[in-house]
Amino acid sequence: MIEEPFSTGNSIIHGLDPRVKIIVVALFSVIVAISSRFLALLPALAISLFLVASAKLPIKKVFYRLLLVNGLILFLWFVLPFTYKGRGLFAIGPFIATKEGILLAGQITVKSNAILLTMIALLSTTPIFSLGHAMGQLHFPNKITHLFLFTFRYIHVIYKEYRKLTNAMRVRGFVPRTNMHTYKSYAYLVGMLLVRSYDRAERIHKAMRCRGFNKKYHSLTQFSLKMEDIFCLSLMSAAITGLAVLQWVITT
Amino acid sequence: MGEKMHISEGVLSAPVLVTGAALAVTGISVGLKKMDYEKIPEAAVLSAAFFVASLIHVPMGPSSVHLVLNGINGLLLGWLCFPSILVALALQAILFQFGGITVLGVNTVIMALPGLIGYYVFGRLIKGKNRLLSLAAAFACGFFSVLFSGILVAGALLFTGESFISAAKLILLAHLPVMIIEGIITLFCVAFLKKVKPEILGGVYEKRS
Amino acid sequence: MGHNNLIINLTGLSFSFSADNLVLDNLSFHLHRGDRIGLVGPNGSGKTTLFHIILGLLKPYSGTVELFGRQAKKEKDFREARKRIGLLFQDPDDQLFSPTVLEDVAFGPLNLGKSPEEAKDIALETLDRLDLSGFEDRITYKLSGGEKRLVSLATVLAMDPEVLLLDEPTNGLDEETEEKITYILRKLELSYIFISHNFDFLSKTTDRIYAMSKGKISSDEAMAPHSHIHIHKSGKTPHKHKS
Amino acid sequence: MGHNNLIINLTGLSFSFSADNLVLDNLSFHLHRGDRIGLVGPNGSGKTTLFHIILGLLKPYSGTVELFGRQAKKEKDFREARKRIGLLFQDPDDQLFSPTVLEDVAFGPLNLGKSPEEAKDIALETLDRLDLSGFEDRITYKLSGGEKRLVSLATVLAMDPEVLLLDEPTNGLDEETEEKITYILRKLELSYIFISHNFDFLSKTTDRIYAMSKGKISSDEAMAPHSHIHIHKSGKTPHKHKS
Ligand SMILES: Nc1ncnc2c1ncn2[C@@H]1O[C@H](COP(=O)(O)OP(=O)(O)OP(=O)(O)O)[C@@H](O)[C@H]1O
Ligand SMILES: Nc1ncnc2c1ncn2[C@@H]1O[C@H](COP(=O)(O)OP(=O)(O)OP(=O)(O)O)[C@@H](O)[C@H]1O
Ligand SMILES: [Mg+2]
Ligand SMILES: [Mg+2]
Repeated sequence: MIEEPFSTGNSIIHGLDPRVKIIVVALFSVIVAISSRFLALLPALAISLFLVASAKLPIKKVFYRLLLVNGLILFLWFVLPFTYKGRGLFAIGPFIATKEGILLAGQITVKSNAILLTMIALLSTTPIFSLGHAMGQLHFPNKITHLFLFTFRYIHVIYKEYRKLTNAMRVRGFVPRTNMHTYKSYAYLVGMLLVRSYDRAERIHKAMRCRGFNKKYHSLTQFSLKMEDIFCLSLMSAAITGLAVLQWVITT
Repeated sequence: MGEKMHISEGVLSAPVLVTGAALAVTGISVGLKKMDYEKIPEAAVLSAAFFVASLIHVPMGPSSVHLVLNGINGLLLGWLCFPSILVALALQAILFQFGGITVLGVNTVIMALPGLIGYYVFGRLIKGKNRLLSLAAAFACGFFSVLFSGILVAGALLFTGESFISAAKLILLAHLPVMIIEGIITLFCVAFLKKVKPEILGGVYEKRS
Repeated sequence: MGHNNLIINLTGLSFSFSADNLVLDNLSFHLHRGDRIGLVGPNGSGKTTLFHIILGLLKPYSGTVELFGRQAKKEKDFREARKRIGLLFQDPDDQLFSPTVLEDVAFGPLNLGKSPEEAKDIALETLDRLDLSGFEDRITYKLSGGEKRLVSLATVLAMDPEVLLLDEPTNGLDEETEEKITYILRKLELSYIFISHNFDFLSKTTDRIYAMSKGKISSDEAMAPHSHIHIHKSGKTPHKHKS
Repeated sequence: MGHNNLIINLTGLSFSFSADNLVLDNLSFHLHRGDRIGLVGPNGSGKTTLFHIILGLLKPYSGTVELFGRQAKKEKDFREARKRIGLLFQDPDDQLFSPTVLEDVAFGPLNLGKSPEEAKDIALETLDRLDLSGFEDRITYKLSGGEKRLVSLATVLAMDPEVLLLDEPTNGLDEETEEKITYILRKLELSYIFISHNFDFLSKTTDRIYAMSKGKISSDEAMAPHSHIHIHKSGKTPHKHKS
């Protein structure tokens, strides 16, 4: 099932205004993504770890998440050190690993995981629907916000239909293999899912019209900034400015 | 939208990220313009269907690959595939941490642009009466959408730094079998849709002016 | 019953989804103010289709729909009528599209031009009426089947309609919830048509039951609700009957 | 009945979807070769859940499932059993996913390793047996409810199973089709369990009826099939009963 395992909790971070979280994640991600010095990246990683700790998230689950999404990074570790031109450090068979290559791979790893951890700590601790509402309040385009909210709402319904159809395939002895029959069956499954979704979409549109919908979305949600929110926003802005200083101002 | 189809945070350089974001914003703006307020729920349900379908992984020899389906997405949604894919990727980033915020633009372009091109190049043939031609076009649409996505991934890496040249080559290579599988899946899926609900093909929710 | 009391007046409706199969076949039907009608019929007999045609969600290929004494033809005519006729969809997942219960129930009042505060008050009040206080912040997709039904009903009632069209309102409800809904609906002073396969429910909430078949509702098929006595020739334990 | 004849042996099964509600509560049950069993019980009593657990689609949190004399625990164990036990889902829309009837019916035989030609022959034969010849090129998605039921049954029978688990097979069928299915099922020389709310159907097709309630099937709740006589206090025209 599509779950939000980190979204419930009672840490300070869980209670923050989702608008603040979105702003902080965006600023932090951008600054870290364009930084290159370890002098800035390592403190960034420390900040992200601190945020995860403050959110009191289960370390094991977070670590497992990281493992899952570090596929490309792992791949780069196998390639970059041996293809980057530079001073050779050691050799595995005919492949020579360069210091520069290893440093580049290391830099990417730290960057990537600092951003990932911050996203887990701040975004994954907010229910998706609250994020959607916050997007609305932050003046994201109205259409995007509603597309986002509706999509998440119906992922659950369609996932259920998907499970039913795969069960039907399983009880009729279907075992996926590398052959045409398998690909064809999956293609039919996707096709059926799309057709059903299309029909459901028509019914939803009708339901909205019955409730007086006339091309305009009204909103009920209002957020208000609390002391903690303002404190956190200031603290994180300062920290992010600090990272920028470490990257671009300090000369060594 | 499996492992190979998106780029993680922290890999690409600033110019590449900015270019990607700019292209994505352009595509999304056109997409949003073509999307009536009334059609939002409908586009959303199809986006949700693509999100769910992309969780399917099909066996390929000893390993397995996720379905990409950006070809079919383009065929069904036309320009709306930009906002649709953006939302799906954003949800993946928040729910599973696949991809992230700064690469959202680049990743959206990687997935959506080939879909859109497929829609324009193959859409008419696929909707046409000639069954053989239509199925061949469907295969080509699935195949080339993934190929083009692979080229965009490789390109994004190359423009980030020459040091990525081998990585880019390898990634493009890894896309080859996926292209064939996507071609086959797109072919059968189009065959299914043409039989069952042909009106769904061809940018269903685009505003006609 | 004077002409002013004729709320829904359908004459000679025909409709089909595909060329080979007529779903409605020259169907006529009336609903007067105060009528409380049950509609039964086998699966696929066109009951849901009929509701959708009444509200202009599907267009009949022949026949006329007259609502509140006016012929309704265009989307605009129906828009007005939809404010006064509340439709409960057969599948509550079609009906609940907002993230939270409160937003969903307030959606209708907001569209009717209420301010956010008013809409919120109306929504809370309606939830309270259905014994759903405390549900306002629940996520709609996480509700159980029965809860979804009840909230769907709340979204309809929040618009304060004069007429209710409910499509299988007791589907998937447990006995207790079914009784609650039955009780609430009995108390309503509205005109309504309920589609249901549940005779027990219909006998408690409606005055007359029409059967639909072969694309028609013929008035001589009207039945008065009645209860059943079953005699079992054998069978050791008590068991339930659906109808 | 020797041990070899024990096809399904469930012991001590417990299962729940959510913490607060036990669907199966230490349930035990056996099916021997040749048994023809009906299973009744109120809505939500866990009948469908039980079928899904037997075929490994849901995992019980305690208890064991033994199929054909072997304990089934992992997906792999169930895979073997699924070739010999045919399950008809409660909702035929869950069962049919291929574009045409022929492809859907041939899907099972193909999975059993038949060649495309063999699979096609089997499919056509099975359709013929159910009086569905001529349906092979129909679009599954566009079939009527009753037709979907029949085709679903064909997809199950095409796999030539030894055991049948049918979940409300007569739901949504008209009288004539119901009689046809009843006739076909009576002729089958298979072991089976039928879930149904339709006593009439069960009395014709099964030897024993078990009732499910509170998460258990107790054997002393077994009933011999029997027919019903209804007396109506009122009601102008003849009408149908579901059970
Ligand atoms: N979107 C659609 N496209 C094609 N056919 C449809 C569509 N919706 C319904 N039908 C067909 O129209 C007929 C009438 O359907 P309808 O849903 O009105 O029946 P119903 O009386 O409400 O049945 P139920 O008791 O199962 O809800 C059925 O044969 C159905 O298969
Ligand atoms: N996917 C699910 N998630 C949560 N609860 C579920 C799910 N499926 C079923 N249930 C619940 O489990 C219980 C047993 O359901 P089940 O479908 O097995 O009943 P049943 O006896 O088959 O009823 P019916 O006669 O209505 O088919 C019900 O309370 C139902 O609401
Ligand atoms: Mg209906
Ligand atoms: Mg059931």
